[in-house]
Amino acid sequence: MSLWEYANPVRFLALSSRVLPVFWGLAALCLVSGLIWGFFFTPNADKFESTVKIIYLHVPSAMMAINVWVMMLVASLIWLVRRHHVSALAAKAAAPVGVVMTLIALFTGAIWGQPMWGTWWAWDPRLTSFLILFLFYLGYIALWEAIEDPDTAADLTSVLCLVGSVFAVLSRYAVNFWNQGLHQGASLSLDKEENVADVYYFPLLVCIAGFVFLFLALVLYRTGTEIRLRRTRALQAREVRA
Amino acid sequence: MPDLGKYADAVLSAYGVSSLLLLLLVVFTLRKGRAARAALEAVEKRKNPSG
Amino acid sequence: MGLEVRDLCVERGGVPVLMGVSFDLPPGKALILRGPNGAGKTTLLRTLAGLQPALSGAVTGGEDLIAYASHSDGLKAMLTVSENLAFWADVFGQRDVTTALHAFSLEPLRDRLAGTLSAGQKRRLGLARMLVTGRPVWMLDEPTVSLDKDAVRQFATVVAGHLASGGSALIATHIDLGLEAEVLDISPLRAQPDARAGASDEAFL
Amino acid sequence: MKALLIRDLTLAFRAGGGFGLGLAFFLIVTVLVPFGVGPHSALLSQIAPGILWLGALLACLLSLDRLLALDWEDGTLDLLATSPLPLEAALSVKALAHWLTTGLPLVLAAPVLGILLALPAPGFFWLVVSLALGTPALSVIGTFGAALTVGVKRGGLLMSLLVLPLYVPTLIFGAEAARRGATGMDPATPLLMLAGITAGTIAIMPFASAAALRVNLR
Repeated sequence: MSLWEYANPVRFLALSSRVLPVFWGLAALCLVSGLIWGFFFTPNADKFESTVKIIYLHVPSAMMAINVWVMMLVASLIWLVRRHHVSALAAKAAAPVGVVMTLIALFTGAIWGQPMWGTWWAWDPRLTSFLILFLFYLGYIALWEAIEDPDTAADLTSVLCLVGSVFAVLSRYAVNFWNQGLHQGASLSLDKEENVADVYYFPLLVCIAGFVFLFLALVLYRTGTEIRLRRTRALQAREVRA
Repeated sequence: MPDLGKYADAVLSAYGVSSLLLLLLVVFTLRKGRAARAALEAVEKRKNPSG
Repeated sequence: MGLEVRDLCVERGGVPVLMGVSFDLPPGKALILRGPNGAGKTTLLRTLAGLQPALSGAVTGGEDLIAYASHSDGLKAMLTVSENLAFWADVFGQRDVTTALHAFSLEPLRDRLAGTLSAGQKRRLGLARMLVTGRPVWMLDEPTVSLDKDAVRQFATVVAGHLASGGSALIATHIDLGLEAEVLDISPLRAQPDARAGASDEAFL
Repeated sequence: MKALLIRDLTLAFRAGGGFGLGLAFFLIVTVLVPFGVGPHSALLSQIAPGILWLGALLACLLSLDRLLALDWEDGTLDLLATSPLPLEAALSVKALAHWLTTGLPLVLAAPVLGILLALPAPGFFWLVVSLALGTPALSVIGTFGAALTVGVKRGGLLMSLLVLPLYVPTLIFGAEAARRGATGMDPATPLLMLAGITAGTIAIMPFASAAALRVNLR
């Protein structure tokens, strides 16, 4: 039994209905406990004071905003190479989740930036990159919506995702070159010195896990929805021909 | 309630906006999922009236 | 030699349309495709022309030999008749357009802009394009639409000349062209609604 | 290939071909900017490189929806796809024709519009150089957007949404080079990056465009 067996839509539905409750549960558990831990039981930081609590939303959503796009890129490649429908539909299902993650990252960033930098918005390279990423998500979703034939839409959006990824990386470098920013370095890195203090680190990890599980639950559920819509469409097409 | 100091507005609005966005995402996802399920069931019933 | 089609299965919009299409089209012969609207004549021709992939089956002897004419003629309204033809001749590596102009009596119109032509005249120009491709296997989708009787006869003469010089033609049409040609009725080849042929939608059934 | 280039150029110059529309748009945008930001030459000369780059970019974008849509409607693309000409080559040629009829005139007109915006004297040369290096990338990327949306009815707005984010790196490096040139700094680095992007897109994008167009022709 290889992993590709789950590329069959029917088998995918069966599997996802079994694991979905687990993912929903883990997502709720991690998010609630992580956010409560972070919000109520972590101290204020010297420089940031209470705004440090925004980190539990800002960092996980920003990570997810990028990871969702990477997942869409991988799914698009799988569709283009192996033509598994579930893969294409998973990419379609993930895009709105990515949009919301990007929006949360941008919103919390703006709310955090206001007291820290004295401005809601600065054309800082990271903020700008996220804004550009947001535009890429919008274009990707708009292309899916605009094309009627599902396979054509899957092919075109996959090509767009590939090309868009290259240009997103290019934009990232271009934006870095264009304006060196105010943003602090990565909050999480393998280099211990740079990391946030342990007291914030652990609740942050729980929140990140929560966002990941929420993403998985949402994508599995939404992919199931897309599969059902496709099946409805396929059955109707046969009805017409019968 | 922890002491949020002078930045209470910022922290609370960040949490508020984020939860609202996530909640909306989940609600719309579930609604679309229900509709898709119902539509599929209708078509399948037409296809196999016996069940 | 000639075009050989074996057990071809074609799809449209993720649903198999025709299954088990087999025929030979040797040089010097014409084959008329018949079938009701929506039977899949256009889909079959587009598949054979290489615009869309077949689900299964084999097509041999058609590589770079097929000239395809769809419903629309690919004419530019703001180019003259001879400019339009010269463009397509050049794309297919040919030079001479006078034979094509003559065959469809387009000489008097050669310097008119294609946009000012009547529907029938445009169609004649579109068909004249086939002559400047220099390719032996013609695939024509409803070539006689908006042609009058004389023009249809003219077209039949051109096709007959093409066959006589060793070419072949596959023509989807409803009218009788007066050509000596075999007829392939595709309506019995229509795919059943529950057919499994590897079409894209079947994964969801 | 030459035939396709000549045909596209001929069509652009004939009535209804749209030649000059992009140029007129560029002119109007540039003229409107001082109405929006005020007539002070100090401010205008500061933002001139950016405005001119942005105007050129929008003018390019404006003419993209004609690039493939007309050939799609009249069936030319079907026939081209079955011709001996590879689709990649056909799309490269069409992008070249688009650049010759839109990008090149913009490059040549930019210095004149630079005067209107009080562009500092050293900026003219670098503005022209950066536009000459960057506008080909705009045409090639735009061809990709046009190929993606060619099957969509009234796809112009959608195409803008898809193409504009792809224009970001070109715009950043192009405008930066022009700005550095105008303020007497060394524009070499952004110009090299810009040249790199243009070379890369010219080499790779036709394949992506042809892939998208083949999908649409199915």
